[in-house]
This record gives sequence, structure tokens and C-alpha cells, in this order.
Amino acid sequence: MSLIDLITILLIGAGCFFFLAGTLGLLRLPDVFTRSHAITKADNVGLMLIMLAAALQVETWATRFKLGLIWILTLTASATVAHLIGRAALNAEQKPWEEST
Amino acid sequence: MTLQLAFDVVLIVTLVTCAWAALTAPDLLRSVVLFIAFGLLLSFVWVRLQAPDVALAEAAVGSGLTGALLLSTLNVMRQKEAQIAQESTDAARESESEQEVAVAQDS
Amino acid sequence: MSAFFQLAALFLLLNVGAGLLRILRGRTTADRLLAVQLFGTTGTAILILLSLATGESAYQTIALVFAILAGVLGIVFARYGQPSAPASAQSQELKHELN
Amino acid sequence: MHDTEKAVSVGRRRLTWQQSLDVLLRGATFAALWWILTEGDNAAWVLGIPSVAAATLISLAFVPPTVWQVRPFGALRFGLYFLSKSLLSSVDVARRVFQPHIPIKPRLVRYPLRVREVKAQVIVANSASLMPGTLSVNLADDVLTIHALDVNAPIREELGILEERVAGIFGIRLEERTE
Repeated sequence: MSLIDLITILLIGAGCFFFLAGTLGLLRLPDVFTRSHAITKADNVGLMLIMLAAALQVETWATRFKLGLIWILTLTASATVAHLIGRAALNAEQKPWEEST
Repeated sequence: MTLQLAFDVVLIVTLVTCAWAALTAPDLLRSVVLFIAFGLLLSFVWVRLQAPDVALAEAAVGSGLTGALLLSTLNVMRQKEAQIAQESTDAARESESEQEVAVAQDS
Repeated sequence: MSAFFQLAALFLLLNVGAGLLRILRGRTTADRLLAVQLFGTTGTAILILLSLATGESAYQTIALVFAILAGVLGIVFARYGQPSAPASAQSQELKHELN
Repeated sequence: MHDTEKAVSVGRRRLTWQQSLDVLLRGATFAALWWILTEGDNAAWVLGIPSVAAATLISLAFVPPTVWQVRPFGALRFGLYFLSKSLLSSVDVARRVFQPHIPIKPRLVRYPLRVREVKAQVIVANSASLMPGTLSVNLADDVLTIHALDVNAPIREELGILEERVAGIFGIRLEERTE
């Protein structure tokens, strides 16, 4: 196994770990706002790591740029969607969750 | 080989669950969301069947475009319903006031 | 290597399945929107992994479509996906609290 | 146009040299996009050149040529700051969700923005969503509403730095806050 393959495996492993963190956050956190935190942040970094791994594996520079383009699109899309979800929840009069102590 | 089989089995189970949930959802909005999710999963099926062009069409048209159209249709339907409800209450109020006028004239 | 990519794709598919659970259990529209966002990002990652596993570069184009769709669907949802509630007394109060 | 000496004529409109730079940049961006999407296929340029030209003209019809004020150094600085912070943010999320009792203390925070340009405000709002502990939920009247994951974290300080970095992209100078 070459060094590049090893780095690829590490990157994809880390990417999957962050995806798991995002999903776990989606299932465990108490309200829409906090879930949105988890999904937006963790999934984008997970995707970035997987993209980096893919960039190591593909042959041409055009494909690497394409992967970068996909990542940037997802990044902007999820930041925008997170903002819209937050605003929608606020307009629908959802009170953010607060710890009841 | 077994990994691919496992992927396919998980995919099919999720797909069928999603389809069933979309059909039995209590409100239409949830149905539409599940339909979009179903389209995305179906495009994975096309990928696994080695038909990337069909997968592309499924993702773009079957899931994205149809989903957006269904949502905007739902919105129009809701507005119409609200309008009809408004009109019927207006009509009820009008007839009530007419009756009151009639009662006033009688006495 | 191909087997490892397959394994990672399977893992992410299980994540999507868990997200589906959130759509099924979620009570508000915003919850469902979140699941759509999850599908967009995770779906893109799965397709990239599948393209690495099989060496088919056409799958990357589908990943690109997924990425664009996630944004478009999110915006359409935020626009149409809920009863249009104008800023009512309670939300005004909430905004007032922030001051 | 005031700058008639250096004006270039495109169609019936006269453009300053800065505006024609914008047109050139747009063309270059579309050409780069085409190159990426066709994966560097040289034969595809037969269709590519007319498509790039058409895309540039259509974009000019919708967004008139503007003067670019982006500072390359400032943009690079923002990019590095953003990347490191967004990596940290997911580590932060992972650290929280893997604990049996999730340590969060969420609260809404109002942050009055110092930058006035809408472009910069949108960038601040969107990148705040990808930074540790903050999620932008509303942007109106120069005030950004943030949902903070932990109200005890130094949110305002972080946002202040972010705002300065974003202002650095456009070479905007921010006044000190007078509070």
C-alpha cells in the first residue's frame, strides 16, 4: 500500500467520523437550531475531507477542480439553507430550546 | 462482493421504507419531503445499476424539479383553501346580518 | 481500496437512513428541511465515494447536480414549505426580548 | 462615464477600463467553469467559446459591470481564517455530541454589524454559520441575529474578528465600536 493510499484512508475515515457526528447531532440535539448547527458544520467538513481524499485519487487537474467546485457549491448551499431554516423557525415562533434548571 | 450486496440491501430497505412512509404520511407536506428523499435514493439505485445518465435525470427532474413543483402546487392549494374558507365565513356573516335586518323590519 | 470506498459509502448510506428517521419523527417543517440538507451533503459524498470505487467519472456529475439541487430545494422549501406566518405578537415579543 | 479618456466601447455602452476588467474576469470565470465541467477536453471548445460568450453577455444583461474592489491578500487571509475556523467548528460539534449529556447552553444573540455593504454582510452571515458555536438566523437592518450554541463562549469577540477579516477582503476600514 502506498503512502497516498494510506493518507486517503485516513482522510475518508476522518470524513466519515464527522458525518457520524453530524447525524448523531441531528438525532440527539433538542431543537431545530442546535440540530442545524451540527448538520451545517460537521457535514461540510466531512465532505471536505472526503473531497481531499478523492482529489488524491483522481488523475487529472480538471477533475480536482470539479471536486472543489462541488464542495464550494455545497458549502454555499448549506450555509444559505441553514440561515433560511433558522429564519423560518424564528418566524414560525419557535422558541429556541433552553436548559430547564 | 458482500459489501456491495450489503450496500444494495440497505439501499433497498431505506428506499421501500421511504416509499411506504411517503404514501402513508398524514400531511401532504411530509409526503412531498419523503418523495424528494425517495427520488434521491432512487438515483442511487440507478447508479448501482450502472446507468449514470438515468440517475442524473432522476436526481434533476424526478426529485428536484418535481419536488419544487409539488411544493409550489401545495402552496397554491393552501391559498385557495384559505380564500374559500374566508369567502364562506364572509357569506355566513352576510346572511346573518340580512336575517338581523329582516328581524328588525318584522318587529 | 475499492472495498474500503464501498464500506465508507455503506456507512454514509446508514447515516442517510438515520436522517430519514428524523423526517419521520420530526414535528416541524424546519426539521424536515434539515433532513433534506443532510441528504444533499451526504448524497454528494456517497456519489464521490462510489465514483472512486468504480472508477466511473460520470458519477461526479451526478454529485454536482445533487449539490446544486440541495441549494435550490432548500430555498424553495423555505419559501413555500410552511404556512406563511407574518410576524405575530409572540415573535415580536421574542425579538423584543433579544434587545 | 466620467473617465472618458480610458473608456472602451462595448455595444452602445461605454465602459471604463475597470468595468472592462470586470467583463474580462467574468469571461475568464465562465471559461474556467467550462474547462472544469468538460474535464479539460480540447474538442469541446467548439461549443465552449460561443457558450462562454453567451453566458458573459447574459450575465451583463442581468448584473451591470461593476468595479472590483477585492484585495487578493485580504481574500487569502479571510480564506485561511475561514478554513481553520470551520475545521475547528466540526471538532467542536463532534466533541459535544459524543458526550452522554450534551454540554450546550443555547441562546439568541443580537450582533449589530459594523460593515454597511450588503455583500460583506451576507458573507459575514454565511460564514458565521460555519464557525464554531454560531449560526446566523436573521439579518435585517444591519443587525445579525445569531443562535449561539454556548452563550458563555466569547461570541462577540469572534464575530468582531470575522467581520474585520471580511472587511479586509474589500479593503473596508471599520470604525471602533462606540459603546
